Amino acid sequence: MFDLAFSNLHEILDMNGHGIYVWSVYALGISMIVISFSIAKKRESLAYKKK
Amino acid sequence: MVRLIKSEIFKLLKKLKSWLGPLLIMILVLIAFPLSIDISQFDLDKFYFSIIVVSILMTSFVATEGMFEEDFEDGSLEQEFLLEKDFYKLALAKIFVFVFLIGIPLALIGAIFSFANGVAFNSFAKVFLILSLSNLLLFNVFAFGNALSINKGAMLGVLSSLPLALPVIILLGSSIRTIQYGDGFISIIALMIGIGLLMSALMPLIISAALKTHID
Amino acid sequence: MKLLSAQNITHSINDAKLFYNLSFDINSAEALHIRGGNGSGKSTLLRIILGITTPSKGLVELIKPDLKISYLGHKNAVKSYLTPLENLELLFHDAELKHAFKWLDQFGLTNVQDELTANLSFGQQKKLALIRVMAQSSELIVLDEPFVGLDQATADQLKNFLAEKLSEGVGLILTSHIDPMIECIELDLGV
Amino acid sequence: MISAFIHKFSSPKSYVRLTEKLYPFFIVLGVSLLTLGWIWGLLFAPQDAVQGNSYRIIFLHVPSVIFAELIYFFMAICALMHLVWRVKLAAYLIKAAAPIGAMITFLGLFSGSIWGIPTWGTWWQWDARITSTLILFIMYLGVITLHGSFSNLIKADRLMSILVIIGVINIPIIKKSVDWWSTLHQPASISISGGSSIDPSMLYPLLISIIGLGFTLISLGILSSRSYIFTREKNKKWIAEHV
Repeated sequence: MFDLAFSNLHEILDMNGHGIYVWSVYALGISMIVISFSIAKKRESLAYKKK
Repeated sequence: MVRLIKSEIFKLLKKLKSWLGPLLIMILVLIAFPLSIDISQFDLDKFYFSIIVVSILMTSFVATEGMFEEDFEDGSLEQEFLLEKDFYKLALAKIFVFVFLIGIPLALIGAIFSFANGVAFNSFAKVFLILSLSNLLLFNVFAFGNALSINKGAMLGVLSSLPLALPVIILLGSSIRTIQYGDGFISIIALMIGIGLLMSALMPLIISAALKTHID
Repeated sequence: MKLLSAQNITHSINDAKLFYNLSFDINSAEALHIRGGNGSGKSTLLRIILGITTPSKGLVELIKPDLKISYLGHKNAVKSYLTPLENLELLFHDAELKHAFKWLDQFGLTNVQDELTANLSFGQQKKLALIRVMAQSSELIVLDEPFVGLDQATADQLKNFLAEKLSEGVGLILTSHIDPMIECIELDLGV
Repeated sequence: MISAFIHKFSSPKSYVRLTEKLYPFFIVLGVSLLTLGWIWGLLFAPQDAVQGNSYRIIFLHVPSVIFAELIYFFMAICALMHLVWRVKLAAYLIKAAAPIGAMITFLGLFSGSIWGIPTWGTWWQWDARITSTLILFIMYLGVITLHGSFSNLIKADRLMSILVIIGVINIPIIKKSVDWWSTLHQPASISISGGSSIDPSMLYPLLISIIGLGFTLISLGILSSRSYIFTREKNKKWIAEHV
């Protein structure tokens, strides 16, 4: 259950040819979450500044 | 109520653009479609219905655009509010008149065109009935969208009422299949009448709340 | 006789506070003149009195719940694609309609009664809109800047009409930056 | 009675005070659980027998789709509170939640359609679940556009609440009708091999990802609702004291 499913980095990235799909989805997901956090942070500091 | 219905009929008939416009668009689309494809390659009667369904969706949206906008812009809504204290009756009357004067003629046009494109003559009445009922549903839905967006343009109207219109379209599509394959017609008509009555009773309540918020 | 009373009305739109803690009563046969600069919230106050706008705080209490109010605001509530005659027929019936026709005549609109309202001048449209108030029998008349766009003769007619209604016991609320020349209670909203 | 109770616990002031305390815990919990779930799912969970490695998208897709709906239900509860008890905070929360909901719904759609490429050989399938998620996305856009269209914010709040309530009534109708429509001419949608009896080695990371994404989104919601509250209530006394 806790064994790595892949034996090397290349396999991790490639995932038997499915890597492009899997990694692009996660890349978009992570970046969307990060971007929305940074927008929210920016908005908050703006709101404080307006005071 | 009679007063409202009478005045809505009078006003709509005076506005030829709002009244005849949707009917003409419907005719135009239904004529344009066969001309835009290679008829020899397609079995037109198989999917001509779906063009009718989509045109019904579009024209009923066009027809209800500005349903409440005019009354909002010229101050009639406020006067109506002073008389009735809410807009339930106004919304009910407007939807009724629009369905009667635009929705049912649209359904008639749709039925005539479907008949002209290879649908058996004896299902003419069925098609007409189904299209009329679905127009009742669609006009309720788009009246709601229009009451929400009033003078804020079609984009907001589409975004707010399209999710409500899609189930109606699905219902319309499957009821048309029951005509084509010949079973379950009565039950689907009963379903549509039930939803239609429920919607006609409840939608004006919601529209009234939205309009009240607008003039606030 | 008291028609309605406003208690501690406070209203603000978004962040702009329009007025704070206004209280007043309106009695029959009494005129209330609401004054104030542009943007002081005169029209909004009228709409609060009418129950169209809900105030942020406070209460407008109608003594008689089914009080008959006639109102003319900034918007004329006439249909531009109908003729004046059709507009009136849409609004009134029987005795009231006769009354409305009488006013159409007095305002000198009979010669344009079959033209489209959209083609009428601003003043003519305003007159047409005023007929709504004049032909209705009501217990309270609410007018928002009724004299704007009216010529002297029509303004006088309106003043006479209002004075007559007041003597009949109708209540009146109006906003106007022109002196209405009627005996009024003043309510000043400031700038 | 009820109204007094609700108002006491739903003043923007006490909300800001409370969330300020909770926020650090939530964000740490959310990010670490999400990282754990995703690393576990991406690197340690075994390959799916049928779909191979492409199934690993599930650890992002399923949590997204779950929260796409949950956020809308949350908005609907807020809308009800706003319309019935005039709770201002509820409207602020809807306004803050709608873009987050739209984002996560988009993510759900995007991951689903990418997943479709190796699985179905096409990125878009008119499948019941995808179609209703697409409609949900349109509904989020509608809510956002509606609020943005009105300059009087009190009006915007109320109209938005009306739309959200109608929308939440519409969700089961959409699901039902889309299901009905798709069973007429579509095969069933994808499922993990074994269906509901998913192997623990895949289930645990999935559950952890769901909880992790939940806390992450709650923290995001807290952050953006707080700045929105500040802009809306900037003239109130308590804000001045707070800053």
